[in-house]
Amino acid sequence: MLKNDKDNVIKFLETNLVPILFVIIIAFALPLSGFSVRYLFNEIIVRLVRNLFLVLALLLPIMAGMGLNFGMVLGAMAGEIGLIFITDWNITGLHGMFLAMILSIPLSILLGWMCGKILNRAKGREMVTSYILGFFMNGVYQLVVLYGMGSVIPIASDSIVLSRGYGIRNAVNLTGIRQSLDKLLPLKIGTTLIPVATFALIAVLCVFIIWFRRTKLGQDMRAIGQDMAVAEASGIDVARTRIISIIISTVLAGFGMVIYLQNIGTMNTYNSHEQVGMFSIAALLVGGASVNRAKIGNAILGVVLFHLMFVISPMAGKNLIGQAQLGEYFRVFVSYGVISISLVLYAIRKQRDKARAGIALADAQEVRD
Amino acid sequence: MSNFAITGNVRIRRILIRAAFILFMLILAVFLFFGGKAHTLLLDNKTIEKEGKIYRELNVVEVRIGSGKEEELLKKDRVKIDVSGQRQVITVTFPGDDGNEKIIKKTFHLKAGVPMYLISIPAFIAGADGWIEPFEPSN
Amino acid sequence: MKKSFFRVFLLITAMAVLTGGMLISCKKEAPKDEKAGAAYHIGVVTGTVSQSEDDLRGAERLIEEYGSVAEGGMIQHVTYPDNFMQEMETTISQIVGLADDPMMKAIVVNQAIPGTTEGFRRVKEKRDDIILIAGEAHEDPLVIESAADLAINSDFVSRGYLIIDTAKKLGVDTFVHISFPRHMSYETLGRRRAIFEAACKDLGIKFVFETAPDPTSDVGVAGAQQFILEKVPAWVAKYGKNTAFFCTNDAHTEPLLKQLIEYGGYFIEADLPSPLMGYPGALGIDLSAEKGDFPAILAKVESTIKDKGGAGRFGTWAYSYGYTTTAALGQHAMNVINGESELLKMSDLMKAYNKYTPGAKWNGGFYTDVATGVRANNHVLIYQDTYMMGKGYMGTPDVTVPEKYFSVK
Amino acid sequence: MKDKSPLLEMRNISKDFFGNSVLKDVSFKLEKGEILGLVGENGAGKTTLMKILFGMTVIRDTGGYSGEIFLEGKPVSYKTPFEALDDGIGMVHQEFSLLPGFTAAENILLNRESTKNNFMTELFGDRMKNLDRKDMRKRALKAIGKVGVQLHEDMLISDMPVGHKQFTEIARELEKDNIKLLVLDEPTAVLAESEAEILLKSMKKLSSEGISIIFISHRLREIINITDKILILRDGRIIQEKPTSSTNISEIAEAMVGRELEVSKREDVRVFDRTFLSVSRLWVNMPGETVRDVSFDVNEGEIFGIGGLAGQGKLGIPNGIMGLFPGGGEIILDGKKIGLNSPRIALDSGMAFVSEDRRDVGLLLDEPLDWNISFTAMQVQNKFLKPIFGNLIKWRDEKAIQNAAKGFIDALEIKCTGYSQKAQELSGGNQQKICLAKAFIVEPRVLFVSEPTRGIDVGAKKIVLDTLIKNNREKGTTIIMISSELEELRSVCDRIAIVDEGKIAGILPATRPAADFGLLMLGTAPVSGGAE
Repeated sequence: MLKNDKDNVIKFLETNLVPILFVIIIAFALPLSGFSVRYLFNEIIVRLVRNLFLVLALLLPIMAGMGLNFGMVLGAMAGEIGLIFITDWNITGLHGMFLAMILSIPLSILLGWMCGKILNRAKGREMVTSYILGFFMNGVYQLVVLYGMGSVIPIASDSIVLSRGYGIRNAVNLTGIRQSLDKLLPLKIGTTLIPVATFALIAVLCVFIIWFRRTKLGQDMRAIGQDMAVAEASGIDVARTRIISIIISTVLAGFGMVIYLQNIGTMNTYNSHEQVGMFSIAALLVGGASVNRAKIGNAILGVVLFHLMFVISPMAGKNLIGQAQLGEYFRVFVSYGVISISLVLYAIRKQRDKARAGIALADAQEVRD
Repeated sequence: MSNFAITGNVRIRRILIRAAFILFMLILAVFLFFGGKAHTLLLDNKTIEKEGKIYRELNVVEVRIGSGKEEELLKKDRVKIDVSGQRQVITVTFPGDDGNEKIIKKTFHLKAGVPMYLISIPAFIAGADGWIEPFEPSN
Repeated sequence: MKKSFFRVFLLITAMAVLTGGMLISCKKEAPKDEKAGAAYHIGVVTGTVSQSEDDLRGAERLIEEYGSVAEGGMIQHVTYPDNFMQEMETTISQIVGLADDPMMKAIVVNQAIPGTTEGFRRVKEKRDDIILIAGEAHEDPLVIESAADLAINSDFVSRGYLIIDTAKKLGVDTFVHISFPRHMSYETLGRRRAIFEAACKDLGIKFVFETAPDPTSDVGVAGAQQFILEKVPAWVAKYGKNTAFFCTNDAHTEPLLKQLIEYGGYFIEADLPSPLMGYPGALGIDLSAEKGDFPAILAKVESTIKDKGGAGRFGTWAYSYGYTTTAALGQHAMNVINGESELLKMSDLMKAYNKYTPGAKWNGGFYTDVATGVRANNHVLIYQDTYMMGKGYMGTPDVTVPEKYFSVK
Repeated sequence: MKDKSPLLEMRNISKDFFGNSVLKDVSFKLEKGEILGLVGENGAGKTTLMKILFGMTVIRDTGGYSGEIFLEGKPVSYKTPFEALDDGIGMVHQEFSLLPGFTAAENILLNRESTKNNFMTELFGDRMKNLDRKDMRKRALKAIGKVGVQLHEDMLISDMPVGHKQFTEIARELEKDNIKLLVLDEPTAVLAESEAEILLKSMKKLSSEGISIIFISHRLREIINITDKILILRDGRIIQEKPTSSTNISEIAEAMVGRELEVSKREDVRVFDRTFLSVSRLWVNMPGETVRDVSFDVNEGEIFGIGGLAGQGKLGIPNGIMGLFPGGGEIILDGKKIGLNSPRIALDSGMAFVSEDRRDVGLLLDEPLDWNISFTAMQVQNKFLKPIFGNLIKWRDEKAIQNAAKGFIDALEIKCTGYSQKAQELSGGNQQKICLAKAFIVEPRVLFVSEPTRGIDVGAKKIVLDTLIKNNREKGTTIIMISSELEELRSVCDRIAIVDEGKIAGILPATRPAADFGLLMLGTAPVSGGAE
């Protein structure tokens, strides 16, 4: 019994090493940064509002055993294109935001379907394939936005088209829809503004994910996630189901990007989406998720820890070393370092799990004594 | 056994429901398009001449569009305001001839295709027809 | 299993928070006494050495003078990410984070990369007492003006005329503008080119546009520089030695200078003028001993140019724009807080600039939106006097730029 | 009419894989409610027969089969297993096809879940239906009841003992309400005796309810106890088809092994006096060849054989001892304890291994023969290295390597153009000889040889086996040989251990009759006495 408890603790530490590592680093960096609790609380709320929806968009493909969907970048692009249009048409406020979401849907579905098709041809290498696919589609996106918009696709607004007459400017200002959702139902706690409406929307997504797990389709995805061959043998259309999971993830990523950018208020036309995939995935991993197991709780914890680290590490680094730019380097080092560690740990854990079968064998032998 | 066979009736019903849903999304999109369309209003307090009539600028006037911020315009001021939606209400507060404050309130419609309008406050107060006109930025 | 998960997690979190808390309390107590010296703090945000060294050195200059917050001084210096286009979130939180300090009275961001506007908006929402100043704004003028209390850009309009004017005074008859499509899609660069062209026409100089490869494209920096190295002798031969060259890209500047020194031709000033822009590499001189001391740097560059026979043909701004802007805006903010200056008064702003550029004069004006004709009262375009090596200051601030160029598009 | 025709009839079934005949003219009938026992050695054709019945795609991909299949008198030919399932034929595979993270109920009803409508189905189709957990539980319980076991429907598969997994699989097949024929492929192999008992009981019950069963097993006792009819396959042919009542275990065993008339080639019984290698409580986690609890002693100078059916763990033993797969237990070599899980330690202690996996583990295919032969010796024993500059740098002694290679090429009659030929250009048999040479050159104290004759022709087999014997006799090397071919073991070894379910079922002198080994392999307790 005692041994069992000990095993559980070890297993817990193993599966949650990354979040624990983050908590420890943050605990040391927090006082060094010298930020007030109020500011940090405020910053965590802001980061949750911005990123949680995007991170949650990753859950379904993980459930379907397709790993971390770096292809969510495609959805982010679709969301951005929706935003470009509503900015051009000068649609403001909530109207604009929701219109951008609706506009992104057909594009997301198309891109998601394509991505799913390709990933079905690369079974077992989904993550790296979707990562490269993101790069590839980024090229297509740039072509469309930099050369297609204003020439083939009519864009009227001078404020977003380059003065040469075609191509979208480097930065599109989203003043029209800036924080339109966040400020719909503002709730003030102290000096911190809690964007109730955005949280409500995120809650709706969470409920959807939980509900979805209980549908036939969700059950099929879970089955595929555990063993594709078994699912196939039981008659589940594996290829189609995988595509659906990617499509849903892409559409959600598109919505997430709109929410993200309405909070930020400025869109870097050619770069905003680039890091979205990486950071969302990093946040999820930091929350204790792994390539084949992720829960809503992991997403929330991950966003809090990962972004807290982003907020405090530059200042902590600066105060520790005494030079501002070293703070920036420190942030990059710590943040990306921990991401690498979490990926490596995942691989180690997978090996360890294999070894555990052997340990079980040895145990079975001992029990018989 | 769960039965996934779809009978004809159900199929037709589903096609109808899906079509209705897509239609709903389209209508919603159109509604969002017009409801959220933003326009730029230039509130102008300059002396202008229109159809032979001269409308004199006011020394100070307060203008509010919808429930927005009250803008105080001094002589020769031109203020830019962004509004969203096609139906707008303008409220102008100014000192009347008798020295008391007068308030004029009026509802007006904006066309979706026109991004910018120039509102001449003196003309508005005088009740002239052309108080609001589409404005082309001088590019 | 589930329960033990939470138990262990709570334990670890609690431990972490406790140690953290203890460290906080220890730390908080210590510096309090030292801080008593500074009445308020100024936040300065710049790029890192790898992104924009001059900006950062300007911040270090301020720290040298007023001390850093950590040591009880006034300056709180942070940096924005190197790949700032992707990591806008970090830029924003860096700016907003400065406002967390209750003693913070002003924030200067140089360069004001995308995200600055949003950062400023957020600071304003919480602390509208903080003065927000954007140096060399990247975002659209109307955007940054909406959030910053004061925005600064190098005066691409006036310089469009003044560079040509200076060239004319030096006896130049042809002006070659080297750039590529991506740069020409930047509003400021494209418009300045149009002004160049108009000014050339008016002053009787032949305007030539030459295309060079974009260093960010597949040829890379090396390929683009090689192109310039090979092309300049041909250009000089084609257009004659009385030709002034101008390029919009920093990477092009160094090989251009190198070849012009050898083959002849004029170089009025760089896109972002500084004695450090292109010259050290082109001349092969080591300036590490003079780090941050611009008169010394200029002197060394100038003597080398003279030795190589380039006197009177090569110009620059005597003091780095990035360096001066960081330092001067910090100084200006302090002057305003101390009640010695007014934020939007041009002469007060110049006073701050002049402090860091003894000998060099500045001029500038407020930014006017071409589309609506609206003059912004919080957006200043500035420029420094052009310094021709071997000739001295050209007195550009005293030249009146004809009104018509302000509406050239 | 319909009642007369048997439930299943397979007529003149033949199948070859690229000219290699695996089934020849197999015909049999199965009546409703009958239990048919299908027995045969590995590779006898049992699995292929069932694959044909189920219309597995691999059959069509390899050129289809000849012959006819009738179900209830109607000719059928399934293109996919799903068609077979629709006709009421269910199969429980040897490898579990269960989802570890799902509960028993979820697995039983996989892709046949009970669902409820909701508004989303109208929009996005039937797959958006909610699962009706309550109904699923009910249906699962009913199916579990049919099997006749105590099985919690909410238990995760990963938390279950093996037996319960097996029951879950069977319950899954029984949950289909049109099930007529159930194929059970080695269902009791993983079960404890009491569990097997329950399973057999429920099979009886099912057959009394009119469900026919094809029972594939190597536990002859179970076959005898439960079946109505027994079909014995050997080398793709039906050797014997008899009602169970008219046969007995040893008759079946002999029919299966099929070489009861062959006299053991070994006459001499060697006697050894010193235990050299002692293995106790060894477990090895080698996928597909799990070793659970193995203990045996090998004498100095002995050739010790390890046999058993495929998948029972015999290959895991040398792989575990040599540290190629994680394992535990105690290995004592010549009185010294040898650490596990490190190939280097195993090699350093004087053990060598000729792997069954020649191409992946044994040979450097792109390298010449001399390099292949000398590689291990160089790495482990620093042989063929000339010290230069007082041991600072070691240089390969090409001359010595080449001479050694030449020696082995001659001694083992390796057919090649010379020592510089690349290993991949040799035939399987000659490659195997290179592997042996590579092991011999380090002069091991104990040599493990795993499946030395797999995939090589008869002539080469003999040379390989003779080489082993020669090495054993001349150099006194202790050899442990692992092979699936009992006859091969009996002709070379002094004693043979039979591995069954990851454990040693028994160790017998090679001179014992083949049937004794056959019985050990089939999980039947060793027959008493009979020492010759």
